[in-house]
Amino acid sequence: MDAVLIIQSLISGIMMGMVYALLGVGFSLTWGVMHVINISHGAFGLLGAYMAYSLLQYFGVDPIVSAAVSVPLLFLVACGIYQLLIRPITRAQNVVMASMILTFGLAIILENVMAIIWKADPRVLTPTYSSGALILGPFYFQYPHVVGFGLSLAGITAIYLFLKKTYTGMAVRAAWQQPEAARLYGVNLYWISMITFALAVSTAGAGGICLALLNSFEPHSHNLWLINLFLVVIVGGVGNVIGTALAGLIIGVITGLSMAFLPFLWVNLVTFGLLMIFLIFRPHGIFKQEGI
Amino acid sequence: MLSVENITVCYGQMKALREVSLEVSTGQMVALIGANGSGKSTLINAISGLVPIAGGEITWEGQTLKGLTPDNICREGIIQVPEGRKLFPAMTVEENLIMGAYHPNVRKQAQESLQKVFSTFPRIADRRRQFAGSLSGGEQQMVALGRALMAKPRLLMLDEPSLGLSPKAAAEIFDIIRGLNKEGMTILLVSQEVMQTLAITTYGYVLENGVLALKDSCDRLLEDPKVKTSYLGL
Amino acid sequence: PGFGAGKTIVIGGSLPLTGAYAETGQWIEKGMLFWAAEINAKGGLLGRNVEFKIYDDQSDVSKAVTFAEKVITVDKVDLLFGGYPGTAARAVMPVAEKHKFVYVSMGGHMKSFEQGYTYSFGAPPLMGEWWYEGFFHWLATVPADKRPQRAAVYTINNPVGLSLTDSIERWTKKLNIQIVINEKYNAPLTDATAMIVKAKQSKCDILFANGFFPDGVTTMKAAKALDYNPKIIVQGVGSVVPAWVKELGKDGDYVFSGTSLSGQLKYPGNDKLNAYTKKTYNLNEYPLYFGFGYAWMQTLEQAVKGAKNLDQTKIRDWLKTNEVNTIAGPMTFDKRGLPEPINFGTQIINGKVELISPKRVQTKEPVYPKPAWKK
Amino acid sequence: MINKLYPAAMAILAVLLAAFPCIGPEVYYLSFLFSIFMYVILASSWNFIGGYAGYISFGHAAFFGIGAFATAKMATMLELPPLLTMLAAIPAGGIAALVALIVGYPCLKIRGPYFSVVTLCFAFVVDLAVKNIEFLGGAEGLWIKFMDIPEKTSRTIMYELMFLLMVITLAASWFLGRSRFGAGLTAIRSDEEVAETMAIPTAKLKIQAFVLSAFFPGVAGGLFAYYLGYIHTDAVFNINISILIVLMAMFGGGGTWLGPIIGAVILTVVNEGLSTFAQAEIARIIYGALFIVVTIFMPNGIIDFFRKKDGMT
Amino acid sequence: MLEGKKITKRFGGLTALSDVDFEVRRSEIVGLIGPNGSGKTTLFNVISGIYAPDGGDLFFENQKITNLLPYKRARMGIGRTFQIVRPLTGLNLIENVATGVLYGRQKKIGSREARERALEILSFTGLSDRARKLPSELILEDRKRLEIARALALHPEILLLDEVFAGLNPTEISSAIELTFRIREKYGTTIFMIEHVMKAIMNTCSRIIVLNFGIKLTEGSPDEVANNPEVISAYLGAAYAKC
Ligand SMILES: Nc1ncnc2c1ncn2[C@@H]1O[C@H](COP(=O)(O)OP(=O)(O)OP(=O)(O)O)[C@@H](O)[C@H]1O
Ligand SMILES: Nc1ncnc2c1ncn2[C@@H]1O[C@H](COP(=O)(O)OP(=O)(O)OP(=O)(O)O)[C@@H](O)[C@H]1O
Ligand SMILES: [Mg+2]
Ligand SMILES: [Mg+2]
Repeated sequence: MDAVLIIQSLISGIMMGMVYALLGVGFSLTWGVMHVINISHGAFGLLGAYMAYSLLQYFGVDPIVSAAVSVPLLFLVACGIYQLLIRPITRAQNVVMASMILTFGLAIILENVMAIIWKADPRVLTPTYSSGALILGPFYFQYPHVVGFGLSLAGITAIYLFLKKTYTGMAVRAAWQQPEAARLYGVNLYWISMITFALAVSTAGAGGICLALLNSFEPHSHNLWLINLFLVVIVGGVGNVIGTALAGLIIGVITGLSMAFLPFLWVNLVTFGLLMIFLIFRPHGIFKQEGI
Repeated sequence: MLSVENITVCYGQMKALREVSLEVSTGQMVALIGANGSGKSTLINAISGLVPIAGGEITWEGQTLKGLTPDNICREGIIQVPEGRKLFPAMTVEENLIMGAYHPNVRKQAQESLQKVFSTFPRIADRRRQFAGSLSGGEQQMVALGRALMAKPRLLMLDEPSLGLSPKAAAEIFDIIRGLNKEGMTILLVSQEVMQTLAITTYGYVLENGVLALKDSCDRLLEDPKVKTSYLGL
Repeated sequence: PGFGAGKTIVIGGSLPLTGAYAETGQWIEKGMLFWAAEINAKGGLLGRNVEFKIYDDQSDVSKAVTFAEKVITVDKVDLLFGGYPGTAARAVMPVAEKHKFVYVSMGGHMKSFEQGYTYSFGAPPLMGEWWYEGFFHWLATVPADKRPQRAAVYTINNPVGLSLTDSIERWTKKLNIQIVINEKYNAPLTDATAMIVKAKQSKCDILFANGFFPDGVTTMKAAKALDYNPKIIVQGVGSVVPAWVKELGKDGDYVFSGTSLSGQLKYPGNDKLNAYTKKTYNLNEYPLYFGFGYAWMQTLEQAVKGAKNLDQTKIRDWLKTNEVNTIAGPMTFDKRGLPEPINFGTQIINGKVELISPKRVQTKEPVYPKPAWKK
Repeated sequence: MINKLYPAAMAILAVLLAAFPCIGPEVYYLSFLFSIFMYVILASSWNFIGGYAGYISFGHAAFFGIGAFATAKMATMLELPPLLTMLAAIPAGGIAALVALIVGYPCLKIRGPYFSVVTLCFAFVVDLAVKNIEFLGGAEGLWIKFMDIPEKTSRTIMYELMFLLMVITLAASWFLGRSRFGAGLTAIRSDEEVAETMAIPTAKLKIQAFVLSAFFPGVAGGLFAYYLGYIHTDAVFNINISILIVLMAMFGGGGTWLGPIIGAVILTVVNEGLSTFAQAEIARIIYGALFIVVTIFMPNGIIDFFRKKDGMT
Repeated sequence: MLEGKKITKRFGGLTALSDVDFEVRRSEIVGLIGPNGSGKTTLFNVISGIYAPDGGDLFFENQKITNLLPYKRARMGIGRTFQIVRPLTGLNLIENVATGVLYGRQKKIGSREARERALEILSFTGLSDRARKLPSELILEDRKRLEIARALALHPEILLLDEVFAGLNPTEISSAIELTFRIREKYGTTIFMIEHVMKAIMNTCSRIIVLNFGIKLTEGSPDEVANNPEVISAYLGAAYAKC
């Protein structure tokens, strides 16, 4: 095995892992804060990707630039969806289960609405730099990877700082740990939940754009995305932003290394097997402690 | 400044409070006592807006609190230290305190208040970076009190602040409460430590099965035969 | 119902209209519907109008089976149409056999035609085993010293992928090309970096990416980004769908593959189909699966006309003994229900799928070796 | 009164269903009911571990698939006569149960969502492993020879067998709900640590429930392999099946006897009906909306909703 | 009957218990007190098997139980309540207790009989009129009674009570004390209890063990303990010493 192959596949593994982490943080937040497991999270990501696709196709706007439009737009859509669909079920005995069933339905709807609007054909997000690379010595840093990695890092950092440093962010965490006390100190749970949900959905959109730079997508691709982001979230620990980022890195390293060392046929199998073993030995994710 | 007039609170079919009235005036420290399940927490939660009231009215400085949500009531300066402390376990002590000053009205003075709380409770100042969930019961109660102080309460409602504390820690907490009242804080104190409570308060209300059974000055309550048998176990 | 109740000929079955194979399923549906409109305009089949009963099997094999039974036993359709993907066809073929219904489809690859079914036909089929025939025939014409020497073969681990490798192994031996890397992978392939690095380091000058559209895109992107320039890149079934050219643009150029249908073939009907898809979908050439849907129906049409009634056994027997003429050319079927191998080599040149082999159908001279990526 | 009528009504329904093939329905109806029975079995057996014990397994399709592949392999390898092959579904269920025993031991130590994800990974591992193992047909899949009897007869046999399996599963589910075992599982769902201090051998009960909940799907998978004639990993290890099982059980009401039955029947019928009457994407959208509407109006499952209305507990 | 030798339990860097020796004899009522966070609940968790100790050994009826699973210990007769009540949510009171009876130490019985036994226990603990309610509909005091009822369903030899008196007023405490004595009378159960309410401890226990920072500070009769200066400074506080 030579070093170039190992490092090269580590680079792309890690960069991909970070993109899944960006997709995952929002999922992790709604789950941790509101006990809402949002099965449609991946579908929202895909919606972001399709929006970027159309903006690029018809207006020639670069996906990163258009994110400035599509992400806020998703934020608004999510506020509406929260109001209409999520809020009514927060009173269920088992919010986790109810939310899963509801958002499963939502995912089906989104998938087929996208299929109607954008058709079932596969799409590829191809801005000018889409298959270029930054070459450093023997190593290639593919631009889509670099952009995805950078955007993910920025997104995750922003979410982390938001939760850690801003009052609203602290309120989000407080509301999740002790909702009643949070209300007593002036937190409007309803607002906080809406913001959390909308924030989560908009990060999904950003993540979706990053992912669309790497792979082609179709209306049903969100299922696959969901599984990957689910793994990242669990390995990182539910509700743990730093954990999610680290999990992205870890999963990236695992995939990268197995790509370099194993026959490709065994890569997915080994990855899932290792994750299973990881979870058996460290059932609460990377960090024992709860945190963000 | 707070007056509760004939309020009724229902949980489903069950009436947890029936036409209960209560007054707290500025600078006063009022006691609310009663058996388990008599509705003390319910009354405090009704004032805080956590549970809806089915009848009657709560007025604060002449204005009704009807229809206000907990966050709005908090803005008025009515602050509760909830039963069982309810800290944010996975946030540090400092963050817990800062959350106390969440409301925009008091946010600007957060740093100032923080210093003041730390000087009142030097024990938690040492632990400001520790997760609140890992503190001992007594320390947690201090953080809970500190968090309430951060919100600059004009009326402080304490729900069983000594619950589960060792006698020593409980005594410390009572000392602190008395000190706050001496500095001019208006306080509504709920506690099962009837003797100690009535000893530091001036006026007391007794709830029984959701109904106001007695109200009187504390000295007289202490002499009341009913209080003696039902609450002091004498 | 058309004029005179019970007069309409109903053709039933299921297609994956939603879910993982929705794209393909929908193109097949469009092809079939185009055929129906056409034949009805011409006065119908056996003088009767045709009508479809199409269920959406949601890309679920077991639903495809249930729906096949439904159209046969409940809807009592007159004819059955073929499904997609191969795994669904594999599962529906026994149903058709048991109910004695002629089943014309792409089939479930060679193995399913070796199960001894008598009612199933591939007309034309999509046979992985044949897919690269055209390409290799052309490659054989390249002088030996100019041919690539070292091959990297990456194959998706599914029935289509596996059947593609057969011909690669056979032909590379014949052409003296050494297979340096021969690996399979399980879908989904989310990153092809390691594959491309390995191929590049092993100095492979021909790359076989035996996958579907998503894997194809991923490998192409990685090949370009990592500046891997083999003489030839061969792609599986992913590169001949319209999305390839549309989505990849220039980056998808010079890729070799195969096809069993093409709008550029001179067989009758192709121009008409091209004109229709140009008008309706703004595509220069009708899509592969649109063509499949149409061609299967053409086959059925001729068989019914030949048998002169809707008796399934008669239709089958007619097919076994007669030649049909489709947009993929004339075909006669062997015992398995397969025609002679049909395949045309393709290369994408300037955003267009060109036929390169055999010579008689060639639309353009292939570009060889593949020009290096422009940075 | 109602309690007396209930078993009687169930018995009558069972007899009617068992006798259904006698009226000579079209094969499709047999197949359709066959698939309903199958999903009832899957959802009800999932309910043992997921509903009663609260361990939400997202990998139950793995057991279904193991049963299917084991049956198909036995059938082709031993060249069993077709009718005997169907019996091979029983040892195949045993194999599924054995696998459950082996993976259950480490996995059931993990609680909550983490368990769900471990089982999800497990399902992927099994799927990919089978794809990579030539012996099991690998990515090609396996064919089973079909019976040399009229189609209707063979479908009727399969119908009756699946029906029988469903009756057995439901009987097991019924007794489980009323037994000491069930009470123990319910305690585990509520609070495992407390259950331990109540002398409930939680580890043992969980394993037993998990093994049981794998056995019936395994057998059902065996029958299904026969029904399909050709099995491929994509058809039986599909993650969507795993998710659907969970949704069916929870949609109706997890941890109850009737809930999974209602969920499985409604979802299967609605899905099939929609495919028949609506345009493909619209059908899916309506199907999705069904989940949303039901959850908003009956957030705790259908059973719970009607139970509240009746005022029973 | 229950004996611990050099019990040690660490959580990460924190030593919650270090080398604690204790013994509870049959039919005793023993108290366990100590400042908040001194390791009392942790000790109960070690005894009932929820935590494995990092050092030391436990004996029950002269049998070593250090490595037994919690349910085995429960079967041997160690019942407990939880400081923060943990009823089986979603089950009504009868079902809560009946589950305990079904898996309890008496010979196997049917579910109908188990419900009858559960009702008996509920009426013994004064909950019979709420038997069909859900735990979430109960006030704290009743939930604590439910904890006791559920522990009694096991028919334990020894009952570990973790702060069942917290939050009760002096009069209610008197009735709870009475219940404690009745339990011992009726079920012949030995009792080991954690309590901060001095009145309860002083009036029921024959012996008190005091923990401080995970170390056993002292042990003795209520009077001895109450007058121990170390206990006063660490736990009772100056105020208590005065009265
Ligand atoms: N969320 C609720 N739902 C239903 N009933 C409730 C709820 N909260 C309290 N109750 C009922 O309301 C009554 C009053 O309860 P409350 O908690 O106000 O009493 P309390 O005096 O504070 O008692 P404690 O001393 O236990 O704190 C009790 O009978 C209780 O069962
Ligand atoms: N699971 C745990 N993980 C980490 N630390 C723990 C855990 N459980 C207890 N501790 C710590 O161990 C110490 C002893 O806790 P314990 O609950 O035994 O105290 P206690 O004596 O019961 O106090 P209280 O009177 O407040 O109930 C405390 O510092 C506590 O924070
Ligand atoms: Mg209270
Ligand atoms: Mg404790």
